[in-house]
Amino acid sequence: MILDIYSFSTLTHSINKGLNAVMSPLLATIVELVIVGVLFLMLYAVLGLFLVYLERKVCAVMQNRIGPNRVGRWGMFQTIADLIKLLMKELIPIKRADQFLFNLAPFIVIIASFMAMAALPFAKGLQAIDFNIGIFYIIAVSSLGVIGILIAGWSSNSKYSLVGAMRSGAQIVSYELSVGLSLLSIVIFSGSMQLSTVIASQADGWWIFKGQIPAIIAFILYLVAGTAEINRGPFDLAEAESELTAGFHTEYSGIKFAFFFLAEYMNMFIVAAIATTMFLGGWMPFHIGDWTGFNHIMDYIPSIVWFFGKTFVVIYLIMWFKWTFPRLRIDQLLNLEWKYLLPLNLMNTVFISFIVLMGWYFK
Amino acid sequence: MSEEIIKNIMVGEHEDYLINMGPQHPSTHGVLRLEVSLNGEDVKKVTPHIGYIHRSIEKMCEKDTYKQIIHLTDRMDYLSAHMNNEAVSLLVENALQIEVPERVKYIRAILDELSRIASHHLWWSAFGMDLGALTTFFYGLRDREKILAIFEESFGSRLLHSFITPGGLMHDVHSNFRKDTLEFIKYFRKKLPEYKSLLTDNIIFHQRTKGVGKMDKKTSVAYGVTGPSGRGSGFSCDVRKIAPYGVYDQIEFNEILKNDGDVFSRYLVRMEEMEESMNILEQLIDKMPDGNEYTAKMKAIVKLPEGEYYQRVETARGELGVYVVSTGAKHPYRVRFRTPNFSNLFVLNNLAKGGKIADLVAISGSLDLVIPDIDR
Amino acid sequence: MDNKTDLVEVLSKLIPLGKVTMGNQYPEIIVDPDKLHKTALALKDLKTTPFDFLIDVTAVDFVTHFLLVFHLESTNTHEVIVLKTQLEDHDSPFVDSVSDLWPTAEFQEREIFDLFGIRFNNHPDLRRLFMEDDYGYPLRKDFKDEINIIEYPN
Amino acid sequence: MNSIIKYFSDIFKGVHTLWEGMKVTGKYFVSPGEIVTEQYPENRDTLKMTDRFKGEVIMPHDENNQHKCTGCGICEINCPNGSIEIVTRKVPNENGKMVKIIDKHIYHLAMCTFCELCIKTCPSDAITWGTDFEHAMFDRSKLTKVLNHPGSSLKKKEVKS
Repeated sequence: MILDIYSFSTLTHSINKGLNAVMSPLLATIVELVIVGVLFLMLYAVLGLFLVYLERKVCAVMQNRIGPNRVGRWGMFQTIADLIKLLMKELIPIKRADQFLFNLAPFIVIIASFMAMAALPFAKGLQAIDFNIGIFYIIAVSSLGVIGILIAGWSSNSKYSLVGAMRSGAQIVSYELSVGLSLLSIVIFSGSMQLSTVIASQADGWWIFKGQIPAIIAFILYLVAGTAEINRGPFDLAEAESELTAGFHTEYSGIKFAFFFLAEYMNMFIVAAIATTMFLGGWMPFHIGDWTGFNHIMDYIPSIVWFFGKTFVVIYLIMWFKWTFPRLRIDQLLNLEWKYLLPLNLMNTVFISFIVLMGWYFK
Repeated sequence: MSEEIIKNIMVGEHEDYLINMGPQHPSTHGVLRLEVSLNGEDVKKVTPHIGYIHRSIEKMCEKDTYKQIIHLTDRMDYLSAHMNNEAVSLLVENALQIEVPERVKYIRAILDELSRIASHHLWWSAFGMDLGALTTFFYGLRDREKILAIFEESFGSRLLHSFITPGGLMHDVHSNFRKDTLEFIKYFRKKLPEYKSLLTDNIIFHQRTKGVGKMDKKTSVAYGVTGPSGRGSGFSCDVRKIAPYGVYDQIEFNEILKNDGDVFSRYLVRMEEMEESMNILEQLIDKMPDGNEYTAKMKAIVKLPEGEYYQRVETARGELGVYVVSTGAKHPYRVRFRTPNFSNLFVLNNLAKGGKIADLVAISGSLDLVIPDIDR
Repeated sequence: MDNKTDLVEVLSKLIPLGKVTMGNQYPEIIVDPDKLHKTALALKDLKTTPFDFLIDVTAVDFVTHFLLVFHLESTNTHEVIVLKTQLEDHDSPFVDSVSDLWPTAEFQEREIFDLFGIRFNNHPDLRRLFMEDDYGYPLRKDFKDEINIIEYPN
Repeated sequence: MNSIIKYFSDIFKGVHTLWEGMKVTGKYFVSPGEIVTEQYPENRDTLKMTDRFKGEVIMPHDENNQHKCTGCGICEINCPNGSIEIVTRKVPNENGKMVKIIDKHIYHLAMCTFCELCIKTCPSDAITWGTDFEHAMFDRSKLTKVLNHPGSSLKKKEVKS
């Protein structure tokens, strides 16, 4: 078990106690909510900027380039400079666009990804809300983003945007199924939808190891479906820049475009974080059987490092996909889901249920 | 009022969903406008609109002397600049019945094959990018850079060389030319398998290209689709084989023919042509005579005898024909360039009809269009 | 060369409509404009050497008349012939289109119409290709563009 | 049954080809090899163009501020774009005969297409390629250059003694 010195619950408890001592419980709750909100906003912005930088560096190295190298050492402040540029850019109003929906769409997209972050367990004792149906909540909330994309495409009064939005709609609606089903396999293994319970069940071994081959298959299926759900990699049909110039956000400029851009990268983080939580043990350290010495050393690494480390490995995988593969066509994309991913997922789920019933997995 | 207009547009004459791809569009590779009628994702009709970069090279040629025409031909298909130069040079030499030195012929052939490989590099890069594989662009350009370095060392320019002139070459090639070319062949033979595993064997790539944009031999002949695009449909149209010029009749090489006629077979033709070009290069380098002669004796002012002349040359994209009418003056009376891309473009509607938008991008990528060559 | 003289003989037997001569490179057939389509059809339907690949169509402005030049190749034997026709009417020249025989001619003819102002009868879609509708015909020798053209002394 | 086997073998083959592609990019991620990016303004000191680089047309002058241009105008005639203009004037030489000497060799870099005809046809090898390539200007008129330096004169042909 991870050492208690790294647990954030002591910190949060003391803050709670201190606040309650100086003000009424209602006020204390409001202040806590504000603190959490501000923390998440900061995390959101910092992570988004960092992920954009990371992506640019990773693809540059893969392509024998240097990547950003002008702003700061190794171009570290490149994305900050880009953000400032986007903030200063003109918001181009579109004639005959449905102004209300046009302005609303970026917010829906960004709020959807923001809400999903609320239920993520970042480290031991560091989770905003621990729903008893946490995984269900995350799936439900992250699929809200498609509404924003559809609205963006429809309200832009641009043909490219509309085609992009329709593609995105078809894509996300179908891939949602695979995401849900592949996560269901872990729910079957752990017997709970609560994220803290799922993580606790992986204290002595991650599900990807404990669940043997079915869990690995589920993990791969989840990665593929998750990549598709966030419109990335070989599945970026909604923006497909060689076909639709920029797809659903063709007509957006300035900070509204930045919202879409940021939301895309945060969605990638959320997908990777869910994969980490469900398959790779969340913030649990890496343990091997009864090598107590080794396990003890692993325990000294803080849980938050474990969580982010694993998440970034998954993010790297998703980036690797994007910078290697050509894009699929829309009918092939739907074929892949309905003819391959979904049947495999269903088979896998049945198989896992059987294994769990018989108890043929490492406990 | 305005609503009425919108209504007319939406349900008026044509109920098609019309989108304009271009003149500024990532996948048209230049200022080409494709007016695409859509039915959902399906393409119903493609109408190309050209002329955005028309520079009336044919009219300008009527004012220039034969030596001055060379620098204009560079600017048609800028990726096959050497071949374009060679076409005019060969025409003038044949008309005046000048025999250029053997060494010049070999150097010309080497330059042709090098620019063919370089052109296919760029095509491979851009084609991968059209299909969404963004890394191919950098790998292709990385390798093309090696050829451009050879060019830059010898001719001082990377794209528009104006190097092959009537009577020979502008000046001798650099002393490192032979060595550099051999080094490039060695380097590129190592890199070509990477192209294969990155794109050629990829299952997504197969899905996107196999059976897409079918063009049978009949269509290819009827529309005059030449070059690798035509050979992908089994249309034997390699001018190097059927009407050899320079030293191509002394070189052993295969004309790459594929019979499927889809995007994938056009892709394979170009990939194998790169390999074949390297084989040709090795032979040429072997046989290239030593020495330093680079031009035949020519008069300072070139005047073609009265008459009509035609010269065919195989560029990286197909058959380039130069038709010159001379009245015996130092300027040609009429110059006509039959450019390969002009014919290759207009088959697009036939191929893309019934496919998806993504197929249209793949097809126009597989035809390897260079827009200045269409507009001239 | 022998092959080509043979071809001239064969052609002159088969194509009674025009005059077949040996040019300096390729055999040449000169026909009247009204017989152009018929000759083209005959050439395309030849048994041994069907000239099914239209390499190039172009026109030359000889101030008094236009010359329309077709370069044809047979995909069987890779022999090239030149088909020519003279359009005497310089002000409003017209000729039958051959775009029904070779689809590629459709666009080459559009280009000729755009640059020379030669009209093609029975052409499916005779529009200007590069220039706007009210522009002159730039490849005619008498074309003058006062606004844009830069004349420099020879 | 066969179709089921085919279904699964298709999946495995597909995944295998994808993995082959990922190996290529993965290999470059681990060992990037040759980085092709040119760090342009920083590498200005080490950046050297090849000897034959066609940057602009220049007229070399020797240490006595003398050039070889006789002002014959052949380059002007040969230029397809009219980017060379030659201004000459007549002056009496030591024998009292009027000879043409070059006043200004004007070169419009903005119009030049680097076809090399002027340099090839120059009978006295007075002009050649310069390797300078940083020609970006805010004003087009700055691209019109006078190639002969002020106060320069024609180099006398060396008389064999």
